Amino acid sequence: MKKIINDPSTVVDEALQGMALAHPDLLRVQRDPAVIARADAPVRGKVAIISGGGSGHEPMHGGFVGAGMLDAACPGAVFTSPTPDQVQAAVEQVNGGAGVLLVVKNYTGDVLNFETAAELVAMDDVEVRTVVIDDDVAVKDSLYTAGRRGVAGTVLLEKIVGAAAEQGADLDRCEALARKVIANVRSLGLALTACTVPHVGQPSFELADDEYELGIGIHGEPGRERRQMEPADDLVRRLLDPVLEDLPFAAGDRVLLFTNSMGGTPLVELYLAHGIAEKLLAERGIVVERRLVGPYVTSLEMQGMSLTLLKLDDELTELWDAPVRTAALRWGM
Amino acid sequence: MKKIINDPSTVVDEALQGMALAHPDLLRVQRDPAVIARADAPVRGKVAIISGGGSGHEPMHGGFVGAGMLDAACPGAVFTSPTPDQVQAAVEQVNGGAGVLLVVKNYTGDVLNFETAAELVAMDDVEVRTVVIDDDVAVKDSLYTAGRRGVAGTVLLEKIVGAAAEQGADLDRCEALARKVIANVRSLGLALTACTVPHVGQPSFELADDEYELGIGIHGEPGRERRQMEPADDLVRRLLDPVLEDLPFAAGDRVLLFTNSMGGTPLVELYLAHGIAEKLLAERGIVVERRLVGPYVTSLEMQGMSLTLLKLDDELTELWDAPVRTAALRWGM
Amino acid sequence: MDAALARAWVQAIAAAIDEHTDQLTQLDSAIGDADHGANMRRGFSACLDALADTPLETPGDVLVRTGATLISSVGGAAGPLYGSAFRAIGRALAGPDAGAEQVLSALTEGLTAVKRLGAAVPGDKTIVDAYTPAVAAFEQELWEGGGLAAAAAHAAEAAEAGARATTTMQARKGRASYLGPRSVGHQDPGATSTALIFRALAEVTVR
Amino acid sequence: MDAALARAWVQAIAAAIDEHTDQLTQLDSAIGDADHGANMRRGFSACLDALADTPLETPGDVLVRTGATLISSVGGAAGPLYGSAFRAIGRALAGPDAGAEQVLSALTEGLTAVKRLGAAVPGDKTIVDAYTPAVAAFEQELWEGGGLAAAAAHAAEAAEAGARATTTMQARKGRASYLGPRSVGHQDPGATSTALIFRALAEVTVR
Ligand SMILES: Nc1ncnc2c1ncn2[C@@H]1O[C@H](COP(=O)(O)OP(=O)(O)O)[C@@H](O)[C@H]1O
Ligand SMILES: Nc1ncnc2c1ncn2[C@@H]1O[C@H](COP(=O)(O)OP(=O)(O)O)[C@@H](O)[C@H]1O
Ligand SMILES: [Mg+2]
Ligand SMILES: [Mg+2]
Ligand SMILES: [Mg+2]
Ligand SMILES: [Mg+2]
Repeated sequence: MKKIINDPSTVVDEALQGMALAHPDLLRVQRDPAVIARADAPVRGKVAIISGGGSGHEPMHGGFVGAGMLDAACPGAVFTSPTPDQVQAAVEQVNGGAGVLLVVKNYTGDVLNFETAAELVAMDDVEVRTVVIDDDVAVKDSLYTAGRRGVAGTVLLEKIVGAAAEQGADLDRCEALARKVIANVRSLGLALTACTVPHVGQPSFELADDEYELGIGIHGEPGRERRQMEPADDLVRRLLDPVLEDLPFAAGDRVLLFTNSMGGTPLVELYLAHGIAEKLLAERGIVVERRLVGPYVTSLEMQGMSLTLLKLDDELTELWDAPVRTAALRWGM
Repeated sequence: MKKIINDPSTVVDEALQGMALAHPDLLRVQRDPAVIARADAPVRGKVAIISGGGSGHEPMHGGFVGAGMLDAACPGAVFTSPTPDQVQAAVEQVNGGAGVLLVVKNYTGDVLNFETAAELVAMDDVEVRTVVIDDDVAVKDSLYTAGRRGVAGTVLLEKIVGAAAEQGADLDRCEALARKVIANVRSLGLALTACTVPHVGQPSFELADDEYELGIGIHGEPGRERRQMEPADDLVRRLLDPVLEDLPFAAGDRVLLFTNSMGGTPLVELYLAHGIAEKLLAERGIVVERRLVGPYVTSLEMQGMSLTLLKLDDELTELWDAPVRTAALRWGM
Repeated sequence: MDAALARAWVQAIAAAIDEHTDQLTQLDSAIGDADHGANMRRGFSACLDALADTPLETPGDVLVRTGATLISSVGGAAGPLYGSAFRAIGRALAGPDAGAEQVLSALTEGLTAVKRLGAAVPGDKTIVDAYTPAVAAFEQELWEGGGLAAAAAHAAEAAEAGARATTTMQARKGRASYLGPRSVGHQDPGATSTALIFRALAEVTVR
Repeated sequence: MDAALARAWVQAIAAAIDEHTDQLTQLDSAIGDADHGANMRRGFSACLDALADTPLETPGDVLVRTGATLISSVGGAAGPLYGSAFRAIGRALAGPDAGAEQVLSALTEGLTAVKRLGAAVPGDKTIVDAYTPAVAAFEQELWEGGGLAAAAAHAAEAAEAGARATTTMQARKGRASYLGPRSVGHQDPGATSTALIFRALAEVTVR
């Protein structure tokens, strides 16, 4: 393993220090328990939007803390959900008195830790709601499983709900909007290479030179299926078709297309894939009205990509377009 | 080689199509010869800032086309400078009548092609100036060599000169500013892994599991020195010290610190390295007033990083802070 | 079980986890996200610190403290699950010295907490698959007249067998469930750490 | 040399480049950026298309067209250097059929163009290190009474020897110069492609 680190056990803490130094105008970082809060928190009278999850997915979530998006992010150890203490500390730092929405990706660990935190926070008489996003169509949902995973769709949720909160939406509306995004967003990812978790020191799985994993998550876990490598046209189709079928998305639908890199895939490949996805959608009569292309929800240095589609209406589009000022997403301010 | 591509010979063209589809509000893409122009070009009465170079360094340069930065970028084949035709076509598309500044990174190929273009353009009675950036301290300059390379400092130059042009600076001032940036910016990079050029299909060099290359360029070329892998503290010091000595930067200097990923290095490592660089600079009494952290000047999927320092004064700081609206750098608008 | 024994148990778990960190990591690499070893090590080393801090008078104090520390230091699925388990076990051990029967019902409370929180049932390829047979074996040994040490020894064996038996299961809870049929053929990391916890109990009760 | 021979030369170069693309790529990987093979192939395949388009009456027309096409399709250092060389060669071959002496002075014009543009001198580990001995050998053979074919054959040999001799040189121009002493021990890709160009001339003049 070769990484620009000093010690696997201090990676997250040192990165947080670097992040704080890099964005003094945007962020305030607390180290123990680790919380990344927007510099001007708490914003009085505003619903606080808090997310969090394992580290290693940067810029998610810390890169989305700032005006118009998250009030705080709780970074866990690499690929490990944060602890309830972190969430509690985040609430203390950013609660502006209008309630708190916890945005949780659907993993057993994340759900359990955020639930525990929500109970603790509620005891302090803070009104807290939790939404759980589960946009990954690779995983079949069923009563008897942990359900679908939350993946790249999380960024879209955080942007849209964050914009509403910034505009003064109350906790009910923020929660309802989050549920609306969850109901209308679907994702699927693939990996060409595995990633290496610092304290493990070995790639989390092995892929031959002519293989890829379809339906991977964002924690270096293997996917549902190992396949022979294919041209980009086919790779993109393998991602797009299950996403389209699942919601389903149909001709005439207006969508946001999010082409996400898992970290190690260069932009030149990502744009190429994005172009293919746009063409396939155009062929099906689906109207791409907004797009996001880049490494936003990553798995360390993993090479690969995911496609996310969000069905848009005027409300979601307007909130997507609203100003945002974070380390990783910024426009209008 | 595993890449999300269809055919090595169409990678750049397909990626340009995807880029055009991804950023219809920002960019207009012409395919043959390849030119990426800002959507509202030509801007009447504004000096046009044009850059270009090999592809594979994305987001440089296409991701920097837009208000407050570049008017056009000319993407060559992967790691190959563009042809004079591309530059000529770019000038035709974006010349607003106030002259054209060509921003060229110092490589024989880039310099020759842009020079040829400049001669052709001048024949059309367009006032054209060329500046050549050579910020890489890995390469010793001498009358008898090709001189230093232009690397990550290019982004800072393009941002600052682009801001001035947007504010109405004339060609003389734009050129003078560019030369001022060039005189005050220095960079150095290292690689943990090599990158693979699509039509080559093999990594451009081999590095053992415990080695890194110090003083690499941005074209997958090997560096000046192969070293045993070291902790991040030492890696950052090896980059920073030669940069500091070269200008030199001294206690009391105000600087912009640019911590750049070569593409495949995750943000968590990059922020960690950035934090170390900030601390080393603080120890030396150098004041970091602005920072940029991210993958902005890349070598495909190469893992590694570079550090760039720009000595700031009020003029440069103000132009750095000025609004910019491009695919990869955006604030204030 | 008194406070000293409870403390010895936690210390023995910490030592066992330390020794088996890589194994837990490897198991979690195969069907999860490769953090179970680091998670457990971080958690139990925090427990050692937490227990060193203050004098704790009852085994319940020690184990509630252990549970709370796991919750606040581990994260992931294992943090709340093991944290709640130890808190429940501790809450059931209020007196200064608990007999074997009381330890049994405390361990049962712990299992109940895990099941309530995680909603897993035996066969889902989780902690529950080691914990359930361990408690059953513990109980059976007491029925058959054995003491704490013998019961803990049987529980450890049963937990180990339970952990091994997860190999052929298809995961229906936790991260491994995402793999569907590909989860078959690998031993569950959480069940494996549960077996370490019961083995540690057996070791300290025999001393 | 008439237009047909000039055309045959360019076609022979294109074929040779095609055959040696990987070799040029490998050489450029070692001390450059691994694009010389692809650059030259892209350029000469564009030349084939450009020459197919229109009837060109003089060898000069063919070679000026070749040079212009290289400039507009290759990029990199090789594009302007070879492009200028072929344009200069072509401009010196205005008539319908050029004799060996005229070809010599045209080739010399090409070398001058390369040197003017790139400022390289012999020993810098560039195109110039193959081109210079090639022109010298061509000239010498004419002095010794040889014709075009013999001169071209000698030039090809000298270019190949010149290319080989770059192996021990430390680069002082182009991308390889960044490697400093590490550039020693590798043959220069541009010098190698120059040798292919002279070998192609030798082949077509002998037919
Ligand atoms: N719902 C559940 N009930 C009981 N145990 C579970 C449940 N979900 C996961 N586990 C256990 O947690 C273990 C994984 O723990 P760990 O790797 O620390 O957390 P994470 O899965 O969040 O990375 C699994 O091996 C499994 O035994
Ligand atoms: N200044 C120069 N003069 C002559 N030849 C040069 C000069 N610079 C580079 N070259 C030649 O160009 C070759 C590299 O061409 P190519 O790989 O196509 O371009 P680039 O170096 O831009 O990638 C070198 O091997 C060398 O022979
Ligand atoms: Mg985890
Ligand atoms: Mg090149
Ligand atoms: Mg795990
Ligand atoms: Mg080259």
